[in-house]
Amino acid sequence: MTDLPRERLTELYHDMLLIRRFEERAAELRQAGYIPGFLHPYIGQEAVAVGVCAALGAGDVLTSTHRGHGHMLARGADPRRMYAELYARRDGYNRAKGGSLHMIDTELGFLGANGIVGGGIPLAVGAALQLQRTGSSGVAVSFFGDGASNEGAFHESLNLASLWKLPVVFVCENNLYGEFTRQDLHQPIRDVAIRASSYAMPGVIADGNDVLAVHRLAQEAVARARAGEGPTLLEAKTYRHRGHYEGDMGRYRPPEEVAEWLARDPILVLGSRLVGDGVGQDELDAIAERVEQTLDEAAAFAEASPHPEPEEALEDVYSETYEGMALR
Amino acid sequence: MTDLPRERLTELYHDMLLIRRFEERAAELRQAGYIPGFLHPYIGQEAVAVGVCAALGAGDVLTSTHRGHGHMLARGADPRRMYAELYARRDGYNRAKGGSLHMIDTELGFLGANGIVGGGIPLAVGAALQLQRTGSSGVAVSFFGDGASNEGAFHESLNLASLWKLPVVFVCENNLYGEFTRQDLHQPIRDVAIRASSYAMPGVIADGNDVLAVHRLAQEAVARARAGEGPTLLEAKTYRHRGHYEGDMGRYRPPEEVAEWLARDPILVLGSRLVGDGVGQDELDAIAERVEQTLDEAAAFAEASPHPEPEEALEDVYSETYEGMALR
Amino acid sequence: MRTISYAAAIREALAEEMERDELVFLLGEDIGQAGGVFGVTQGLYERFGPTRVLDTPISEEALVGAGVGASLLGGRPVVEVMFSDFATLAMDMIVNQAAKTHYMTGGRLSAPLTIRLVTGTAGATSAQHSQSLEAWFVHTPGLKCVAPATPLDAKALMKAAIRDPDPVCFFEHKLLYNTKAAVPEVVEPLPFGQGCVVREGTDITAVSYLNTLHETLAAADELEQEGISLEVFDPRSLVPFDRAGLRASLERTGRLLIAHEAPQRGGFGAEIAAIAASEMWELLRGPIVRVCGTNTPMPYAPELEGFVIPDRARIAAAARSMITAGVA
Amino acid sequence: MRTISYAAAIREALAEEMERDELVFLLGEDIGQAGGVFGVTQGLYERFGPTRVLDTPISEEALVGAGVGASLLGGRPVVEVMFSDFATLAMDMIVNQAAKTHYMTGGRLSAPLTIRLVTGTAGATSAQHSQSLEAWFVHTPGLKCVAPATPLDAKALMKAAIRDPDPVCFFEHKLLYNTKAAVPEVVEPLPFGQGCVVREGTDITAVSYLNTLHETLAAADELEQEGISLEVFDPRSLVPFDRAGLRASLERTGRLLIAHEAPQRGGFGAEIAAIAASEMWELLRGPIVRVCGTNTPMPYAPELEGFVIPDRARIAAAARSMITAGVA
Ligand SMILES: Cc1ncc(C[n+]2csc(CCOP(=O)(O)OP(=O)(O)O)c2C)c(N)n1
Ligand SMILES: Cc1ncc(C[n+]2csc(CCOP(=O)(O)OP(=O)(O)O)c2C)c(N)n1
Ligand SMILES: [Mg+2]
Ligand SMILES: [Mg+2]
Repeated sequence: MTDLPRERLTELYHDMLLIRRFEERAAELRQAGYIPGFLHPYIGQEAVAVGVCAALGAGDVLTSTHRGHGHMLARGADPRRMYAELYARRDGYNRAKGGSLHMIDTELGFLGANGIVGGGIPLAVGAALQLQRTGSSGVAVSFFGDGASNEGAFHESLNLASLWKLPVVFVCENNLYGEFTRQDLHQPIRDVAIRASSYAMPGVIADGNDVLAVHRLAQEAVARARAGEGPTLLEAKTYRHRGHYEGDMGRYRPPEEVAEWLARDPILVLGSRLVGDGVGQDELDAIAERVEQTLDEAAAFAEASPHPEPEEALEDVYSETYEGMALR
Repeated sequence: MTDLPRERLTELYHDMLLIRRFEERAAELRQAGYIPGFLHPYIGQEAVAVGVCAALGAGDVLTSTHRGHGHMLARGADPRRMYAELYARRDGYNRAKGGSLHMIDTELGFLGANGIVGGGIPLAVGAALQLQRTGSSGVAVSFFGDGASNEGAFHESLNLASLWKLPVVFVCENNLYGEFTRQDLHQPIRDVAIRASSYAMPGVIADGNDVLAVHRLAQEAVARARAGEGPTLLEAKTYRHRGHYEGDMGRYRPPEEVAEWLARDPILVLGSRLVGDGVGQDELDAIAERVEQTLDEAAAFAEASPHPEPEEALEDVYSETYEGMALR
Repeated sequence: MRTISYAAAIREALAEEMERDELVFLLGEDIGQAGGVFGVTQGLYERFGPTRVLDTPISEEALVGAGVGASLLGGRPVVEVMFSDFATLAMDMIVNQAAKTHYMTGGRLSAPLTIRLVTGTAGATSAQHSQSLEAWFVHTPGLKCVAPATPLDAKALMKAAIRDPDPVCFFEHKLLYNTKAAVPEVVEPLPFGQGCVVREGTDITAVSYLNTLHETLAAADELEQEGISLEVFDPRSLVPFDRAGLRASLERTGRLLIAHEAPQRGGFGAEIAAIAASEMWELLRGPIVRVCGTNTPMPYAPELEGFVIPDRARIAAAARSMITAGVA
Repeated sequence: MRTISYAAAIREALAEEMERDELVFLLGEDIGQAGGVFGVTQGLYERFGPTRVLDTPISEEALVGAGVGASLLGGRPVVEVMFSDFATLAMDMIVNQAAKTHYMTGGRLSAPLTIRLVTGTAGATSAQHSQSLEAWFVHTPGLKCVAPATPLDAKALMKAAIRDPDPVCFFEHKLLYNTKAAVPEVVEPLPFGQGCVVREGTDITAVSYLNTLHETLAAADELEQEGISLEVFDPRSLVPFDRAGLRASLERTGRLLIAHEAPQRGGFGAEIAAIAASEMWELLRGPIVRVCGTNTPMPYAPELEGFVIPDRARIAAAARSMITAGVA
């Protein structure tokens, strides 16, 4: 039912928990005044980012969204430099110029969160085009939401990617809401995956709260892209546990709906499966312990990082030279 | 097999022939230096405009494209004021400010040709919204091409129209080319109609060279829209006989392909059907005669119309008042 | 007299115009049940219902296009594109369609919609949620542009915008939403093109608008201590622009300072400077000084953002330099 | 020395850069087999093949986005958006993504693509195919903007644009494509920010670019007969702008006239005027005069179009008025 060895499974558990706690602590840190900007927590959707990224290798690239911390962590980004960026400090991934909405990790091929809904989709298509043109075996993955699937960028990008058989995997995280608007009030369909047929592209649906289910379909889609067979639209049905952004109370969502999804918390789902597979609670506790340590260090690192000097605002408008992203 | 009486059929024949000859003569008039701007001839696609417009009534509105003369004539526009506009004279529909790409007839609810591929689609959706909000029984029709179906505007508009069950009929004239690019080089699908499923909307396909086939499906789509059941995507398979614009030799199209479609000329198709139904050749000749007279007068009218004064360039930037288009 | 916030003033204007004219309706993302991301439309959905306050999908081109299309038929939509940065996705509908409709049609159609553009930074809102793009729309013939700095002006100008027969871009600054000021119970529409001297002075005319106007006023207080007298002029509407008002002020001062948040290069301040240097040359006693946003995107870190945005200190410093220069 | 056309010069630059660097490739609608709507890319598809010259669907946002995405990975795409009016459909990719990438990422990523924007009227091209939109891009920090007026500058600047590590907007005027001039066999890239005095003079500095530069030169000939000596300055690149070159010329003349085809309000001429009136004030001996497009959309009728666009007569008349005023 899964081709992943036990150690990998506990790694996935670790990664999901890291995202969960990174976001929970970020919310607290924002409350405490350490983070000046807005936050769109990924809490509840961890299985999607982790399941997809587990199917990727070095040389693959990703584009993300306003809700990008989970994607970035799942790709293996450094929580220290992420908190440093959220804190608006020099050692942040974007040297305090980007913040949550624009974070990148060039070595990991993480082309960035994006402040524009749907904005990352054409960029992923372009990255895939460059990978194809240079004969790389790399694949581009683009994460976006159900709401983004109503943007023109989605349509134009999927048409182009399928036409040119580009190595892209389009991952639609359908969490049933675009901002405060329920899906049935923003589109007349339930399964975004059916839109794949408009582009003669396979469209598949995964239980977005089951990391293994996501991983399985992601592997197929990535393999297909690598083989030069073109893109896939992968829809993951999931849910965000918190508001659209920190501060949003999410009153527009029925309590029963929230409760139902909380009961299917992706971390609980994997956790109980692991326990079922004979992983001891002590081992899970050790993972949780490790996660807290990582985040303690990350927060300390961010706190210790210097603030930028005001004049730095004038730097980085134009480039000296550019050879392209140096993938690790 | 058709619910149209004989007289209606000969009227449709007349309308198609009027479009054909209007365009052929416009090309000559441009050659002769009477028309300063570009022309995108509708020749070959007459059955689509005429079949669709025959299903419309007063109070319905339309948006068109860069290839809009046929739609406008099919809706009943005055060839005299159309030629006058192409001639850039005062009595033109747009008082010489628009030209071929922007022609309108407010009384006929013809909201305009459009210089932007796909640009008319959101406008039709908005017009339909206004018709719905004001409780009118009117329907909006939006004509566009296969190439336009790759624009973001197409996607966003169809999603919105279906979501709100707006009274719109989306008519995609699939003439196999977007400018000089064959369909298989601009989209990975053959039937644009299948894209309707992405919006939970019916998608139907008509032989775009058979005016009666187009008319039948248009009637169903219009009836559905009027009944408040929402939009339909109607794809008409057709072909333009000439280049993309006057002057384009169309070398990118295989001669056999062109020959095949010329053999299925929509006017010949209807003509032979009429003859089969017992209409005499003399009657068809009389129609042809009438068409030439109409166009003789139209060209004479345009020729006689005054040129605008240069200073008029400063008028019409802003409005005095506006109550909305006065439908006839 | 009662004091209300800028957001409440806009809300009142929307409500009163909706009461007055049933053709007025609102379109936008999350403006309905959620009351808008900035709370501007709070309560209007409950009060006027779903047929007057429409939540749209995340489809900027289609939602603005729907507004334009509805306006052609006489509707009076007020469209919110939320962060004005997202207007980049609707530029065809705003610039090629709405702005040009009246002109292209020789004055036969108009597009009387109001487009609400939420402008400027709100503190760490970063590069894609902070732009001040008014200069683009000022440069687009056919559009009118207003930029109120106070609750009273916001209410009076919103009423005028909705009743205006042409497309109006209504710029609202995020940092102004919660600012409060006295607003009478009854407010009449304020005709466009009427600037106002917010503070009288004799040494320098300082032209400013939106949030920067308040920084300019604060600078004026500071400077007064030093014996430098700033006359502060708020054009309120950028198109049409109150040339007579500017001239009258320059007749008093002979010196011109211009301050706005948008990047200096090609900002609206350049147009004001050009008008003065060409049409009011004889009144100028020294160089024109612009105090504007740096020619950079908006950075995330508060220290950097503070450097980019012109504040009272920078404005005061610039004013001082003008006087010393003048003396020397 | 051989003479070639502006279109041929751009074609040569593209070809030579593609020879030099295989990372350079072309993207656009109908630029391949068809050689481009304006014939600029004629023969490049045959010479470099489909992997270097890519015909795209009619999807402006996705095709520009694909260029941006490819450039992030080190590709050097040259994207044609055909008529620059269609850039309205790609503004998010140009403005929110490409222009801000380097800055938002703290200098870690760049988007070295070249965007070809076909600008201006070509005679009766009407409102949606004639715009001169350079002012929008000049106002967008992170972009560089070049606007060559001669074949030699076009070739030299295109080479520099392609090798530039940042996004470059390359404005080409339709009426220049067929203009011919001497161009040496070997042309080196021309660094940005170097304007040039195209004609020396003593009375007035006339700044102009693209097609209007040639109208200005014609006006200078006329005026010479009357004893008025125009110095004609072509900035060639708008961003960066050659302040030193402008200053040097104003030191000779003391009077500034600015002419361009774009509408006057908020055009690039306003920025030039603002620079002079603030930074070069002491050199100015009289009011700055702008001779620009009227603040109207582009009309269809030739008589109206001629009134809208600044020609040699209008430029000469303005220059005369400056001298008389100066004398008075
Ligand atoms: C082009 C654009 N329009 C609107 C917004 C405001 N906005 C930010 S997130 C969001 C909702 C996106 O919904 P979805 O794509 O489903 O992603 P989710 O937030 O559910 O993860 C909206 C409307 C934006 N950032 N960009
Ligand atoms: C937004 C935009 N992009 C490109 C063009 C240039 N153009 C004019 S017509 C056309 C082809 C349109 O193809 P299709 O939609 O199939 O209509 P057809 O010409 O076949 O009738 C193109 C690319 C345009 N006018 N607008
Ligand atoms: Mg969502
Ligand atoms: Mg076509």
